[in-house]
Amino acid sequence: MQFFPFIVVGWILGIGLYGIVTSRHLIHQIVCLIVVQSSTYVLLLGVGYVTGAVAPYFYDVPVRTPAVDPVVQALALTDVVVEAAVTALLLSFAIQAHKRFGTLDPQELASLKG
Amino acid sequence: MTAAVVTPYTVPVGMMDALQITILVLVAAGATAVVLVRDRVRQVVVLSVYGILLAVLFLAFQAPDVTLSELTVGAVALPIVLLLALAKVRKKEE
Amino acid sequence: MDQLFALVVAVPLLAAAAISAAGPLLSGRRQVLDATAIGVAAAVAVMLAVIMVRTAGGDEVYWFGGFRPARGIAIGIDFEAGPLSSGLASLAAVLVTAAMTFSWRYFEGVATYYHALMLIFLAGIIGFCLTGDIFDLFVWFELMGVAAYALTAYRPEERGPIQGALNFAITNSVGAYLSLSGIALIYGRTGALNMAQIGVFIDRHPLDRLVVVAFLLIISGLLIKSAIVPFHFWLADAHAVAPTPVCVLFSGVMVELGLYGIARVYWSMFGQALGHRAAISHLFLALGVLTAVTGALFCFRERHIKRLLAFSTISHAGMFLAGIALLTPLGLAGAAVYVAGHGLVKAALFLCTGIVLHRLGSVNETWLHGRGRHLRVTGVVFTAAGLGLADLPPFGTFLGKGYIDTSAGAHGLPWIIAVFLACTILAGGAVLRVAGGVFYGLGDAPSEDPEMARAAAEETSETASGKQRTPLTMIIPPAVLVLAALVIGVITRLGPVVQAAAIRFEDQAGYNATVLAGAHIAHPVAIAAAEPTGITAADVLAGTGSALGAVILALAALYWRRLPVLRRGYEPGVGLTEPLRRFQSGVVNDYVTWIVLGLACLGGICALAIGLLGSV
Amino acid sequence: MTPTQRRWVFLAGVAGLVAFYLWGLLGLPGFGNYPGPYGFVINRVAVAQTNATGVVSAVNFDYRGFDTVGEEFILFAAAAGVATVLRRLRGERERPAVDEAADRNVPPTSGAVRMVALLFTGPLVVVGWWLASHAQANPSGGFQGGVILATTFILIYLSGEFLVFKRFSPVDLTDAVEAVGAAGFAAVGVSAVAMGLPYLQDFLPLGTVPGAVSSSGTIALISFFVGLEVAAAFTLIVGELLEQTLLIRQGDG
Repeated sequence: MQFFPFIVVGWILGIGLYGIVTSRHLIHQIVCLIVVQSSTYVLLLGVGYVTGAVAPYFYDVPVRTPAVDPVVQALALTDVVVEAAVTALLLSFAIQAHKRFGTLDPQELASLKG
Repeated sequence: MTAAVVTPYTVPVGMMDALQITILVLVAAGATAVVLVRDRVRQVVVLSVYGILLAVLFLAFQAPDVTLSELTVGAVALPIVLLLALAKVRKKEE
Repeated sequence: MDQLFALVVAVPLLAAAAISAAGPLLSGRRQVLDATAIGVAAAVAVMLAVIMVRTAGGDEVYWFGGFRPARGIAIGIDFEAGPLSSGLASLAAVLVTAAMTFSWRYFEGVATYYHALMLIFLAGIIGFCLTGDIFDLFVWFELMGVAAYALTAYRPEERGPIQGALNFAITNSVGAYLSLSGIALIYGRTGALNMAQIGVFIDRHPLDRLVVVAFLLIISGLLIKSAIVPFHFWLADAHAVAPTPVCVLFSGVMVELGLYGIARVYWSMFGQALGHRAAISHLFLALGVLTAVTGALFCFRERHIKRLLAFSTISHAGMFLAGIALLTPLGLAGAAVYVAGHGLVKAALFLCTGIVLHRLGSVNETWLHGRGRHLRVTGVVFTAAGLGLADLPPFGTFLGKGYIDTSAGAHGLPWIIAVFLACTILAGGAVLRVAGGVFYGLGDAPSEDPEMARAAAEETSETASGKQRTPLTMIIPPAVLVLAALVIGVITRLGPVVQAAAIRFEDQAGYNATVLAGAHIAHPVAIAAAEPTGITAADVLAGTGSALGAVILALAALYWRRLPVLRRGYEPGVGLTEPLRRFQSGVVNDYVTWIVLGLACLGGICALAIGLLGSV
Repeated sequence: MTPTQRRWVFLAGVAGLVAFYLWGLLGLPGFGNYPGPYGFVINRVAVAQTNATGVVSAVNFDYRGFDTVGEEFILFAAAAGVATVLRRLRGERERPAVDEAADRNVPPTSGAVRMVALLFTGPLVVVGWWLASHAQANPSGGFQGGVILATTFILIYLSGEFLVFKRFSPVDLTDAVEAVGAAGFAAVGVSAVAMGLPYLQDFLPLGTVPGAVSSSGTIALISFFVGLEVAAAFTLIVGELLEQTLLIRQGDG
């Protein structure tokens, strides 16, 4: 059972990739990319977890209290920003693609590209 | 650095409370739902729910900072941006 | 002096922010904007060159925030600069300077964002080259990526750029997230993000599956970025459509950065743990050869000049990877020199193509046949750069390729020399065919490929006016770059110096001591014996032969239909790539499928090769 | 490839890739057994060294502050990219939205929705501001605060005041704020350089009360700049998309 979170990570990655590959709509595909990325948050926070430890805030608990790893949390925060940035940029591409091609199906996009 | 890093807090292996397992199952199901829902607007709603599930999971992982980010970004900001994009491209479809 | 390390990243970033903030004020003053961007890029290039020279005698480390490591544990982020890493960053800054100079008169109506994005792209490259922290590597990798995606779609009024940018962004993002998974994996084992610290940890423990999986995942994003077959499909789509000055950076350094990243990750983290196994070396050699051959075949077949150059980049990326995968100092030194020489001539080729597009409004080789006769200077520069691409002595490319060949030959792989010679002749021949046809009107126009013609027709002029003459700011940068490629080749002391730098780069123990203990390593330990760097008559013969072969192939392609014996309507190159063309479908779903399948195969091979399956 | 072929090739590939991935994942120490040392060392020393009781913020804005510089510029580059890609092109003109599906019945935004939305903006600004400036103590920081500030923009849209808002928040201004936010962070680092300290070294005096705004040196300052940057970047992105949805029409349509 102690590997269950990591198995979930593998599942999220696989299903997200499945979505990207089978998608017939760019915005759907972008959402699937978000799912792929979400597997990295779960993995990051999963590897830094310490059973029975508190969150890494020492406002009202003594510094020696066992706490989970703060570094992976900082990395996950960075990761969330990257997600927001990449998604916004991809959506702007999708909007332009819809204007130029009149469709958002990757298959049709490729054949219409010229 | 010593050869094997000595963990300052030795904890028993395999202790995972039921809450974490439940939420992990829900997250896995949520990810699957996000991918399999093919209706665009409905998918964004599911994505928002998935964002909330992830936020709860992060809380269970003792990461309140990431929870807050995931709530603001994953459950609110991204769905709104996605809905705006969908509104823009909706017209010519069907 | 140490503050240079912080300034090389901070200065372009601050300049980008300043340009963006002052955008409304600068809207009518393009010159101020251009001069600022060029000045910043040039200043950064000089700073990096200073770092390069300074670190020739020993790598230097810089800790951000002053958090030095204690007892082998790093709590901050460091920059670790050696001659190879700062040299590559310096090359990038030089190319940005050239590209910005070129766009002075090229883009007329650009908004401030173009300059800001170029400078951010440069900062991302520099951070990526110098960082000693694996997560920091990912951050700069992403910054580079986001700026590159945005620059690819710089002309959103056309179909190609949007589609190319989408394929580029989706494939590379998937790769980046896989890399991040690998970073998380290795962090879960070692509790460290500093590359030296991770390297020390995994070297002290028996090699196991987690290390192998983490290695492959971390380099997967880099393999995609460096367009190694079968992860290369996005590249031609993106390079063919990005604005020409941006292509200079994509082909000149971005692809090479992916390979640098692989080398960095290998030599500072995984090398000793993986034991420098022959199996790993052979796996990557095979990938390199496959990439070189595929790229060369596609290159020769192409009629869209920018796509043709993009495929030549893929072919060269394969050769660079092979040089690195030899795991010898001379192989790595050869790859480094080759990257520099190739970056300079490829940039010149793209800039000349930009001039052709500017003056004649097309990049279709067939249509352009004979129409570029009046572009004399451009023709000379393009041809010279084409000869450089075909490894004519004494271009830097000749030197670099020669070192890779020497090292491969000395390590029992002489067939690689022959294969690479063929690849160089094919790619160089394709470029010289363009030169001969477009600028000198030699022979017949190559036959039109209907699909390619459509793609090339789509490429409209990126510029609005001023097509009567070529501005000096457009022709000087490529001419200077070609000259620089020549200069690299004639510096006599270059070979030993670069090989010494390569030995330093491959000395993992030295790297660890430099980073974690602040040691100054004057005499790094070579992983394999240094090899002679002198140029023999045979080398010169081989280089001249490859250039001559390329010229003959180009002439043959142009005059083929006039040869009495073979007048059968057969065209060289046709049919060679037909089975492969179906893979280059332009559908991003396909590309991701190949990435997944390719990684699965690589993973399987790695697991078997390291012989771990039995010990699970 | 046809979709069917692609699906089969992919399924073969993904089975291998995920199997390989899980094979590696099972080499981890097991959930809940993070071995350290990085996080544990930071947990021990952070409060004493930085006076911040929220260690994640200390990592983000101090120990690994250089990462955050890159992260801010990723957002900056994305916002610049969105603005570039969605800039008004030839042949497009601005026109308020006219619903093209004539038969759709869209109820006007009710007064109640407007009221609620507008009522929320005030508290949200306060919350966002507080989060952005209290990074050192609590689970908060510039990023979350910035996003919440940007959310107020969306609420104003919900209340139907977008056109009004657009008049008050010209893109140039948002742009400038974003640039100041991004540059501010990088500049805090350079200030340290100017004083002869390593880039991003905390050069402000630490206070005596752990967790207070004025006590954690540059952490609060950087967090503030990050909040500014993030709020402006998100506003810019949402604003561009809103403009696309509501105003830009192709051709003479």
